[in-house]
Amino acid sequence: MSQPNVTIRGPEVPNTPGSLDPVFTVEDLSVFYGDYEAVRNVDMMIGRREITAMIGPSGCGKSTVLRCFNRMNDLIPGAHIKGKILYHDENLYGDHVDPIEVRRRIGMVFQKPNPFPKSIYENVAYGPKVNGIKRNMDTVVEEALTKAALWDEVKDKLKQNALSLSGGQQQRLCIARAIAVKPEVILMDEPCSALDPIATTKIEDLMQELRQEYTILIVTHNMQQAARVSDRTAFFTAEVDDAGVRHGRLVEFDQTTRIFTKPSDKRTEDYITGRFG
Amino acid sequence: MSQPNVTIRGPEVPNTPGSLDPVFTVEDLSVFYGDYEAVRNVDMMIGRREITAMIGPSGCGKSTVLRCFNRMNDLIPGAHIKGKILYHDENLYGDHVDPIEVRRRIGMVFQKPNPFPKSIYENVAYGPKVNGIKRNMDTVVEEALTKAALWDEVKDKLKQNALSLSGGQQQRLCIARAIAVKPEVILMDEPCSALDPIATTKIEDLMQELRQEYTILIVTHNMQQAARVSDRTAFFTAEVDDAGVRHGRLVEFDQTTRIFTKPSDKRTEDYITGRFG
Amino acid sequence: MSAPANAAAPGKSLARSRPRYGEYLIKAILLIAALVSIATTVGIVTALVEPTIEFFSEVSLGQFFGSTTWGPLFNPPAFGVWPIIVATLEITLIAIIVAVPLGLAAAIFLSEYATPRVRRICKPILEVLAGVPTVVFGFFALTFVTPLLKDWFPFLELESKNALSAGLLVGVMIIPIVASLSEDAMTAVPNGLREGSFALGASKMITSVRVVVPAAFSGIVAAVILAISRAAGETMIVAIAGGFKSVFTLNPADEMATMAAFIAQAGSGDASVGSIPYKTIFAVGSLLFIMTFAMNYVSARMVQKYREVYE
Amino acid sequence: MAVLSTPKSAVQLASKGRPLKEHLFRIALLSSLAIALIFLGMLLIYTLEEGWGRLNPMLWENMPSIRRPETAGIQSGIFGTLWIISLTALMALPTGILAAIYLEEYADRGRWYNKIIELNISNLAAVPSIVYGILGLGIIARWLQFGFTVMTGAITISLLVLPIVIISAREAIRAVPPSIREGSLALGATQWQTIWRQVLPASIPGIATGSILALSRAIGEAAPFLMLGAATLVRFNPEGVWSSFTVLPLQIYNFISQSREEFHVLAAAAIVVLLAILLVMNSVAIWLRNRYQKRW
Amino acid sequence: GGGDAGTEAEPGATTAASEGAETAPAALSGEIKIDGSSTVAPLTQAAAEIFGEEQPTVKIAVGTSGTGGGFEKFCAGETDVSDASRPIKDEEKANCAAKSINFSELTVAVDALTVVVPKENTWATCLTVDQLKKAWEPAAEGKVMSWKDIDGKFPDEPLKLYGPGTDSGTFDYFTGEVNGEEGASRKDYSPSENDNDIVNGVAGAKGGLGYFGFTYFEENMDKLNAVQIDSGSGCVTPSVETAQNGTYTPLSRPLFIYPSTAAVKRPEVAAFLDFYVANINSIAKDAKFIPLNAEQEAKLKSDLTALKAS
Ligand SMILES: Nc1ncnc2c1ncn2[C@@H]1O[C@H](COP(=O)(O)OP(=O)(O)OP(=O)(O)O)[C@@H](O)[C@H]1O
Ligand SMILES: Nc1ncnc2c1ncn2[C@@H]1O[C@H](COP(=O)(O)OP(=O)(O)OP(=O)(O)O)[C@@H](O)[C@H]1O
Ligand SMILES: [Mg+2]
Ligand SMILES: [Mg+2]
Repeated sequence: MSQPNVTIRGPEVPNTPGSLDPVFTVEDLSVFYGDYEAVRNVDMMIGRREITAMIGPSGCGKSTVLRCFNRMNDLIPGAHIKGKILYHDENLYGDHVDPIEVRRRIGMVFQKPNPFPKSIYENVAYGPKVNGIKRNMDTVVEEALTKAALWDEVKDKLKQNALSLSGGQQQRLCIARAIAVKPEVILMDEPCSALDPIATTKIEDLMQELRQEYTILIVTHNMQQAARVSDRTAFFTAEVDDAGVRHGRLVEFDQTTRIFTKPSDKRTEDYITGRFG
Repeated sequence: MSQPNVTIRGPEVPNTPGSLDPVFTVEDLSVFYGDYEAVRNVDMMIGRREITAMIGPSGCGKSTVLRCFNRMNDLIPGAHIKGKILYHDENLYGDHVDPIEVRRRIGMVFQKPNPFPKSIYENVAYGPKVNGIKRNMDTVVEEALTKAALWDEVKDKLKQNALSLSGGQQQRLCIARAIAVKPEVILMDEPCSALDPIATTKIEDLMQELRQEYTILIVTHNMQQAARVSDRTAFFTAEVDDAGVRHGRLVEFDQTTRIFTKPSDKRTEDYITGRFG
Repeated sequence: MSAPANAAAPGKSLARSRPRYGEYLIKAILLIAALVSIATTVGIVTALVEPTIEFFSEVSLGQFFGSTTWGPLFNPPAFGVWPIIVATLEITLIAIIVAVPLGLAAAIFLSEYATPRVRRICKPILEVLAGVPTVVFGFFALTFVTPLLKDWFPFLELESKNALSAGLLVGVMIIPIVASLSEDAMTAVPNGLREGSFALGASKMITSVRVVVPAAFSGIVAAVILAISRAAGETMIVAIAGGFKSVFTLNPADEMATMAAFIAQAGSGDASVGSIPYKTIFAVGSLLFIMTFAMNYVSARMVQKYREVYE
Repeated sequence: MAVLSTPKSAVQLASKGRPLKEHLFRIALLSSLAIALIFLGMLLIYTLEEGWGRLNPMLWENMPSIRRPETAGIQSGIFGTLWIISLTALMALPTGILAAIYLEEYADRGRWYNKIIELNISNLAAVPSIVYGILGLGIIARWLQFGFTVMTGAITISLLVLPIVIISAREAIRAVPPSIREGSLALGATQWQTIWRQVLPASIPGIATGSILALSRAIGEAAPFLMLGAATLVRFNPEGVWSSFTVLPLQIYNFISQSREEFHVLAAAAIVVLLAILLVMNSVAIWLRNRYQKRW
Repeated sequence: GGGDAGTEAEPGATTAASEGAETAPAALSGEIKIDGSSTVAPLTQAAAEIFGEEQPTVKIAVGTSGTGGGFEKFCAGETDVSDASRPIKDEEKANCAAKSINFSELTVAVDALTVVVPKENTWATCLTVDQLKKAWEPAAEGKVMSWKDIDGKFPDEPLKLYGPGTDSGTFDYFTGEVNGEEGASRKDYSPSENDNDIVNGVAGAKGGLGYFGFTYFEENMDKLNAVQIDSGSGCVTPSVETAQNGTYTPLSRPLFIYPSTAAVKRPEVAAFLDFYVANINSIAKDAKFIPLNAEQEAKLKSDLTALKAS
């Protein structure tokens, strides 16, 4: 059977592909770890104030691509790219670009919640502080926690160690922390995979909220999640080349509704119908 | 929508529930880690020469239950059970029962392939050796590797270090290793989650082969996989009790076809239709 | 269906086929090996306790801790232990001033900045430094460092044996301990924390100083405490380069005897068994043992605490 | 809705002149490491230069002499050290490794006695070596009446390095992934079979590395021997465990204590020999570690 | 372990033994344990070395635990011979008696405790015993801090004192003779078992003052000046002659070895002592000690004969 069999509860996508207002434009991107070409020739665009999901089987390079958007891969010795990522028409990998500045503009949330072993308050205040933001810190913290739908739960225990929070709360704290530096984009690498269903629902709801103000890129293993939350979906897979080396490839990039109802590629269809993965 | 939306390619199940020939009978099993009751009141039966799948969201206690069947939980300080697991009418947790003997009869394959850092040959020969099996070892090794569909790939490099094999080969080697001690049952805890689709397919095919001779219990995150390979499926979930503590519960246990087409519990339906998880 | 190949026919008992006495025997042997360490402590305490008690039956605690004149081997003897405690602390302090900044900085460099290659080369070299016998440091302090310091800083009026060079060299001796253990603690900080910090636009320096070091703090403290107890107990360097003069002084240019130096001096020398001076060795030994024990207890608690955070 | 994110037009990703501080910090860190390493270099060069004149075969062919430092050697010290180290290896390594196996594989961490053993070991690792000298003097030499012999020295040094051996062996054993143990146990192996056939073989390189480093610490110890009053002028090599002896570091300490300049040259030359032995041992340890590190 | 560790010494054995002293039977073996005064050690070590050339299979270990430490081991039965730079004390005798260890005292050399100052010191060429006492007595601690405090004629140069450690016989002797009571000394001086530290300390400070055995002074005449001592009958320079003829008072003293009666019964110990005594003056010269005069030498020989007879 070729008809989709995953529930799609994704939001209405107002933009047709033509109306996409790109924050990022990825042009022929290949990513290398040393000599190994982990991802090959990716072309895609990330629309402003949309949620873009990246799905695909394990090892297909989703995280690798995601981490190019805020130059986190710079931290891995030997990692480098070919091709271009334009951020508002500026090459993210241009000579004069400061990766630290890039990361300030483009926030990131990780698979495993990684709050600093400090108080909740300090966790949120950290980003603004290191970025020399001079505004009243209490306001900044409250604002960020409110946006991350965590304020009510923690407002009485801001001095408490962040590690005492539950997994789901920690993840929302990490989102608050990212928001506090006022980024334009938030990258999320499987933000719910370490969480239980209830916490997952909360984060998904939060993403819908944040979508009003931020551009969001999310990697997920969970097709249902991609279907539920995203506007557009990029499907990656791993291909073995003639030399027997596996490379990640972007198979299809389209509106989520289309990917899950009328995928144009056989591999996408196989994947979302559960024939493999 | 309540109709199933996962591809079901599972084998025909010849046994109706009535005709189930139980190898294990689980009676009111609760599993504790110290004071924490990780899994509560499980009742189920494992049929001879069937593949039984255990599915459910992360943390619901699937691995915990699986590891009770060969008393691997004994190794965790503080872990203990209430209730009974009967293995051919003998209580697995009876006083006179030797866990080492249990593990010899009931083999196990883990999530991450864990070959010993020795030669392929020694990996397979290890089990028979420690169990004092006196048969010609070369024959034992060849037999086990053949059954695990690995013989052709490795017969020329038996002396080579097992760690040089690919992930999928390593996992089949671990299956061969388990088979070599001639167990009656093989437990598998997410045996494919670290593998790529091609290797996964191979292991799934192998499971169908092994089903001719062995009773197989498999934990999987991948519903499609459960649907494809298993005869019966047990669906677990985590429930929060009045005190706010999470316990794993068995929600539904039935033939796989029924679970995926006519689940009798709303939670099962939600899960397999992707409403959560 | 093929014939069952399973050896385990249903009904065959799961009971133990034969008793495994060997396993019990092995466990007993292993336990005995582990108990050797307890025996060592018991031995140390036994060796120390009796003469110490005898010592304090003849010399009051008030005399011991209540005076600042030390000279158990003089006539009349003096038992105010403070001069050698102060000397021990002073040399330890100098050592810590040398070792903590250098060791910590080296650790941060190795853990946060160095490429794997540099780390692979530097760590073993630090280990070599850790393995250099302390007589060698002592020789170096006495014949190279002290003359050099005298040349460069004549105004210090260094004596030919002095706390300063001894302390400096003890410091160098413990750099590898501080560096290596702190590096371990920092490496144990989950990468997620670093990534979290970088992702917020923090620089490497800020990440190191404000995230990694605080997260590894208790491990670092444990490293420093171990280093302190090594410094406080170091014998050969202070015996060779620090001297044996037991005078209450704070001037690091002076010669001064630490507790360990006193034990070495008195222990290899005159005092006849059973005499008070002889028992003094044990009293000082007990004090040194208690001090290191206390410090180590604190350190063990720290390590335990920091393990709990991430496991 | 409030536009809080950076407006499109304001994008400016160039750096804001932060690097200077960063560079200084990095340089400070690097120089700290460099100081430690340069120091080691200086020490080596200095002793080599000092001892150069005496680095000839007489050094290891001759016995020490009070009368003729210019031809004196350190043979008895070298042999004494070899005796002590071999016996220490024989005693401390098996004991330490067995204790480590007990603590890692058998001990229930929750039990009070196991906690005490653990705390005790980490405490012993911090006990000053001179206190071990008191132990050797009071208990082994006097109480057990082993006298001032190779045996007493070796037992004392064994106890001294035991905690180090245990701690490093534990680390090596802990580095064997639990999956290896589970794999073995799931095949019906007993716990000891698992340890003997899987855990130990897999951790041998790590254990060997740690043991060598522990022994190299033992080689350099002088303070306990000072307490034990090992003789300063020993012009013969030990013939058995009940023989008198001297060790290299003590020999060096004595040379340093002599007033004639020739003895200082001799001390430097002996130090070079001692450091050479240590370097060889460390190199073997490093080689082992690099060769076998992390195979899974 | 391997029993072959000692074989290196073996090849020379027969050749060296064949030219041995008349008293020594060919190829003795066994181990002689000697410990005690670091002052006497060089002499005994020299004796052991020369004896070893003739009897390479006799193993002689010479320790330097100090006179007191040496007696401690000696009276515990742990050593055969004890080196001493002062006579055995009564409580030490009691210890020996308790273990029924008998011994006898042999005077093997004399020593002139030499008071030294650095070459730059031009004022202290001769000191009276009283002046020495002023500098060293317990009461001087913290008070006599300058040469001026010893004698108003001396310059106001900070006084830096160096001396042997409290556990040495030299210290006992010096304090006994100068301060009137053994062990009575100011504590704020730099003690060291290692005479070389005293040499360096004194040589390195203009106001330095120290004392040690004459041997060390001879070795370091280029760095140090010996102070003449006036005990009431004029200034006397420490030298071989003044020590031998007893005019260098009160700081010339005898040095001893204490063999145990039981040990002397062993042929190797007897042979060693015979050799030691027979060649005492050439050994002393070799080790740069002040040799005995004829009278003392004769007494030594008769003492040994008496001991062996007992
Ligand atoms: N630091 C690295 N060095 C070398 N290779 C790497 C590194 N990180 C990832 N890879 C390789 O790059 C490929 C893509 O990895 P990546 O982590 O991006 O996949 P992914 O799609 O995120 O998978 P998953 O769903 O398991 O997270 C894989 O083959 C992986 O082994
Ligand atoms: N060794 C342990 N000690 C204490 N609690 C444990 C231990 N192992 C598992 N648990 C807890 O028991 C519960 C069930 O865990 P289990 O690993 O069985 O879940 P699972 O269904 O296998 O999850 P997953 O799909 O993530 O593997 C979880 O809450 C887990 O935190
Ligand atoms: Mg990923
Ligand atoms: Mg699991």
